[in-house]
Amino acid sequence: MLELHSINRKLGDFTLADLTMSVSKGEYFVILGPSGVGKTVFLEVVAGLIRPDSGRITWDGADVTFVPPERRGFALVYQDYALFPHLDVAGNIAYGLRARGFDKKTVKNRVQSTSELLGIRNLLHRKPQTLSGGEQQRTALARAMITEPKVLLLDEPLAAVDPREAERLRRVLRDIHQRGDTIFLHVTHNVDEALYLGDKIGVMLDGTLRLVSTPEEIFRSPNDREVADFLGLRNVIHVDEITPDGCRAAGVEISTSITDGSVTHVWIRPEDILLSEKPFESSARNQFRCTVIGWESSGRLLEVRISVDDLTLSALITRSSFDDLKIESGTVLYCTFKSSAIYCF
Amino acid sequence: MLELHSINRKLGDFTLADLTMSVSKGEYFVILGPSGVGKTVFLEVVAGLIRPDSGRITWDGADVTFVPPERRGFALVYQDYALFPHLDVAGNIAYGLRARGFDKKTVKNRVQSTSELLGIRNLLHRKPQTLSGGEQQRTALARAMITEPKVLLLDEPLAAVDPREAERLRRVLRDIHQRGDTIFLHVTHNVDEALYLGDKIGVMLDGTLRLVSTPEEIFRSPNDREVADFLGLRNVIHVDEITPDGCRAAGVEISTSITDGSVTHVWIRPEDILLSEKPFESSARNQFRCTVIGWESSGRLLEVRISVDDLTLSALITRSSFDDLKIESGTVLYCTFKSSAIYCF
Amino acid sequence: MSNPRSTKAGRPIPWTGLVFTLLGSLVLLFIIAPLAGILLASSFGEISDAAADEEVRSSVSLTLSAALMATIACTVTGIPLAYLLARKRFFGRSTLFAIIDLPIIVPHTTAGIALLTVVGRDSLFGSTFGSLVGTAPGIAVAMAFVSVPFLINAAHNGFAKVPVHLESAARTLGASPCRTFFTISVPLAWRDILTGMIMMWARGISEFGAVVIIAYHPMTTPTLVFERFNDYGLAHARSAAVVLLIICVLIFAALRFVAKRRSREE
Amino acid sequence: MSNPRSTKAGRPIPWTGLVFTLLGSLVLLFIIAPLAGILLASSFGEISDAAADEEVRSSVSLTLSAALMATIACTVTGIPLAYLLARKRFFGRSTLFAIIDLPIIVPHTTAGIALLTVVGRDSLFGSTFGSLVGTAPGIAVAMAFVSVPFLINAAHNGFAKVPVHLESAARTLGASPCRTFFTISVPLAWRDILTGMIMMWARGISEFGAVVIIAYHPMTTPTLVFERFNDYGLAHARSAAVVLLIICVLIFAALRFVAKRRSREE
Repeated sequence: MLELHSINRKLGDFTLADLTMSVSKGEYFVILGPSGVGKTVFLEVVAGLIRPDSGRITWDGADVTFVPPERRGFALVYQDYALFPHLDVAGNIAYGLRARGFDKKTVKNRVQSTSELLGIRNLLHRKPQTLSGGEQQRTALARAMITEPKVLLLDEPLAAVDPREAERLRRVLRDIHQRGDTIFLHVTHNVDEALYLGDKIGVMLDGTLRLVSTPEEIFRSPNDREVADFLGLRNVIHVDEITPDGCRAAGVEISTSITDGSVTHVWIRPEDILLSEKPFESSARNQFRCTVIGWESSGRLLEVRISVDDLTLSALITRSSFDDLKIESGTVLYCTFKSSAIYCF
Repeated sequence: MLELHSINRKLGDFTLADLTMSVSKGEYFVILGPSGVGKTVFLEVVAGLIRPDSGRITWDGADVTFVPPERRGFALVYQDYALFPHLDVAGNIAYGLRARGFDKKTVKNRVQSTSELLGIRNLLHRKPQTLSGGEQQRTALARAMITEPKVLLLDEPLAAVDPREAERLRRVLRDIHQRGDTIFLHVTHNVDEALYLGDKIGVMLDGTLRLVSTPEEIFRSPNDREVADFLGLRNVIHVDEITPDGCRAAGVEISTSITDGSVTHVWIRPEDILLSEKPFESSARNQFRCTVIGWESSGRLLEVRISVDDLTLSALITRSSFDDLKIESGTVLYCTFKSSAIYCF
Repeated sequence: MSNPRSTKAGRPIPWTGLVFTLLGSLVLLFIIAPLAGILLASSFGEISDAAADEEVRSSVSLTLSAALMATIACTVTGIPLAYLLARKRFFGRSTLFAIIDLPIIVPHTTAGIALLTVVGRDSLFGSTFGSLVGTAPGIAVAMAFVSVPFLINAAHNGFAKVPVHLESAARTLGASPCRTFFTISVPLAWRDILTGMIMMWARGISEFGAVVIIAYHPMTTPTLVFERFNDYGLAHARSAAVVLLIICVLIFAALRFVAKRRSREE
Repeated sequence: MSNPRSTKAGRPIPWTGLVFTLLGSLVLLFIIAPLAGILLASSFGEISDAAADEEVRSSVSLTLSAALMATIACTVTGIPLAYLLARKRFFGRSTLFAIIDLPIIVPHTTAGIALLTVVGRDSLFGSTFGSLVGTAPGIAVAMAFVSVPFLINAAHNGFAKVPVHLESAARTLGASPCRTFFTISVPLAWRDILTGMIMMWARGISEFGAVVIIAYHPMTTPTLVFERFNDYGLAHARSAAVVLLIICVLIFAALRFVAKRRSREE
């Protein structure tokens, strides 16, 4: 188990402040946060390349804070891959084993099997600068995995490759993670990536860990408004009053199953808001008459902004629904959402 | 009107091959293509910084192929913004006017109004390196727009900023575009960005323009399989046979309104495939019994893979639907899609 | 750290770092010791006497001004060359770099002899405009020849660090190539250009071998030091040597300070 | 291009480029003309006579070997220093850079006098190990002093270009700092290190002022050229000067070629 205890580190403008976290063996832990220098510093602290100003790092209870990186066994894969340009792919992959003094035959066999695993066996004699981004990333992963690290530290591993290649690499990461009990500690600014890969997700803002959660839970309990903003949650509504049946916000009565009096915000996923021309018959739902204010393309879907009295909401609908509903600015529709689709914090 | 006639240019590994296109005044034209060097070369050719090996560039019919960049009036905003680090924000914005010999008072007034327009008036005395990515991008846009260019060339303008800031900047781009009749020629690898901003979208693969279309049309007629792959279309199905009622693919009869015998592929948006526990009553739709093979998180939605006989399809559903349908591997469901939701090429 | 053994506190001893620091200190000591030695060996009285010596004073002013002339002349011609080398790719470019470095590796007395063949009495130049042998301009030419690579190389490095994007952006904003050069390229490469000019000036001041061949008289300070060492021995040469050394170090320190300040402001 | 006027074909004339090329050619001509002049002025017979001259031969071999010794000794101590300067940030770092550049700006005869104070008859070193005045090691010391900055600066540039990420990655893969230095840093900086060694060797060979103060005899070629010029005039000095010039240029060209090849292979 990897544990960080109250790690502090100041580096230029950036500060890691009182960072405490623990990761179990075999866990895929994703640190999610906005782009910036901080996340690389965090990984370099864990790897032992940067000393924390204070705090301790332990592995299975043993203090490793001052163990130099080469004896810590935490391999770091940089965003720019950091492949050695003077060595070919095979030389890059073999580097860690050679440094550990393995004999030539063992090195050769393990380079073969690891490159096989990552689908780069046909590239072994190429120089890194001749590879595509995805191939470089696979090489960097092979080079790190061959040393059988206790922890694999990944710095935005999918940020610099094509969207399609990123999708393939996500699967590769998941597959190699499932093959052993190496901890994967992956930092990214990409929410989708975090949801897809993480067993646990930690949200890091301003050098502090603001929330640790699972992909299933993270959208239900974003903890505070800043985290919610970072996660790109729409329809976050400030609650004016808690009522027996739910709550009141901007003059609209919403029926929810909230029982906690300390709730200050509720939110609804735009894709959970249904729009229709006529009222739905179902009585169990929140149902309101609404007016279309505008819409925008949001990837393959459309985001329609509607107003219910003083409340503005966003609903996500398909292009066919958009056509069916004959939406224009000012169109009057009915919107509805289940009580169970309302989350609060 | 900006026209490119059979432009060819080889630069290292990259080739612009026989590129012909025309953009009308006031049009927002987005060139969509995978990441790589090519798109910057393309913009530099248009700007006059790189000479084409052959071909002509005309503006309103006049040949400008050999007009040097400073007299062409096509401003280029690089992906890395290319702000002048030795000048403050005001100095950067004023650069183009000073180069044209405007008097001090005019320069000052126009810097004020342009910085106001882009929301950076409070940053005028800051040095570029102290700004955030978004602020740098706004400065770069102000610096280009103040010269009232005939064409604004944008090289992946949103790629290097935070997702949230990118969203804000998209609106800024749309707003400043709508204020005048400057042509915006914007290159990106981001499909969403292209759909949101473009009046027209050109798909560029391997240095050639493969498709020019509108955002509404682009998914209906992706032209060829490579373009479809690049656009990330799912559920692209090879047609075995055209039947009187539609077509047959992988043993499944699909009812469509296809009349064209040359169709080779059909495709259905994953979000247009509906899943339900019981058969729908509607008879006008394609409806099949299907088995769940697996699912994956796809942003805030879930992508469920289902099989209909030998055909594998992806359907995009919300998390609440997922819970309602009690989906597990092997669950038997009904899937349906409208004939009008089927596109072909 | 190459063979880390843990201390009590659990912090390994950085062996590699220690060995590197030790070896590095040796070479620093090798540079500092002679300079410290000559300063310590000279009393204040000796130095102030030498500074008051008319022969020393006129040699110093000749040395400084000849080197300055050489630097200014080469700035006008060398900076454009450095810019072209940083921006254009053409056949023979790497040969040009080699040619620019030639004066560094040409033995100094050989350089002097070579210059005599072009500016001496019997040369085309000498017979047309008059020989430069034994004149201040001749000394400046000798200094320029041996020191111009420092200026060109530094300026080239400076220009190479300026992203081409910035110049391209300036062009699309309406600036001519000339305007772009003076408002973007030069300001951004300024620190390196200034450093190159300082180095060139200092290198010109330091030259002896090429200068002494072109002109034993009028006498530059390095030549004066050599003459006094030959005629009167170490003690007499030392005081003049120290005077020039102090001037060189002061100029060098002051201008480096300016170069640093400027770059910090930017 | 600064004031573009269109030609018939519609292509503007690149004025700025033309002016720059013209100015740049002037400075190139200034470097090439004297060297071409001295070569053209010497007949093949003169050169081969000089090459056969026993005095010239022994001076050349002394010059080359002393400069080589100086280069090797400084490589061992200078490379670690260059690496530390490229990687560590510490108080006084910029002062160290200034100290390393000092030998370039110290006037050569002054450098010779300064070295006499530490390796001469009356110095601590001289009275313990014996004076180096008038010996080959003394010549090597003088050469090392004036030329070591070239090696350190070039190696520093080389190391500075190696991304720290690569070294960090190697460390996390299990390589000690020492192993990382020899398997990552040095191979990637190798071209610059080799260039620095060549420059240092060549600069050592070229030195006259500092060497002549430490040792008039045994005689290096630059000293021999100076003596012949003084005693017999230009014609006699020229043939010896050309022999050394040719050797220097050949070594320089050959080693630059090797450095270039290596970097292309990588």
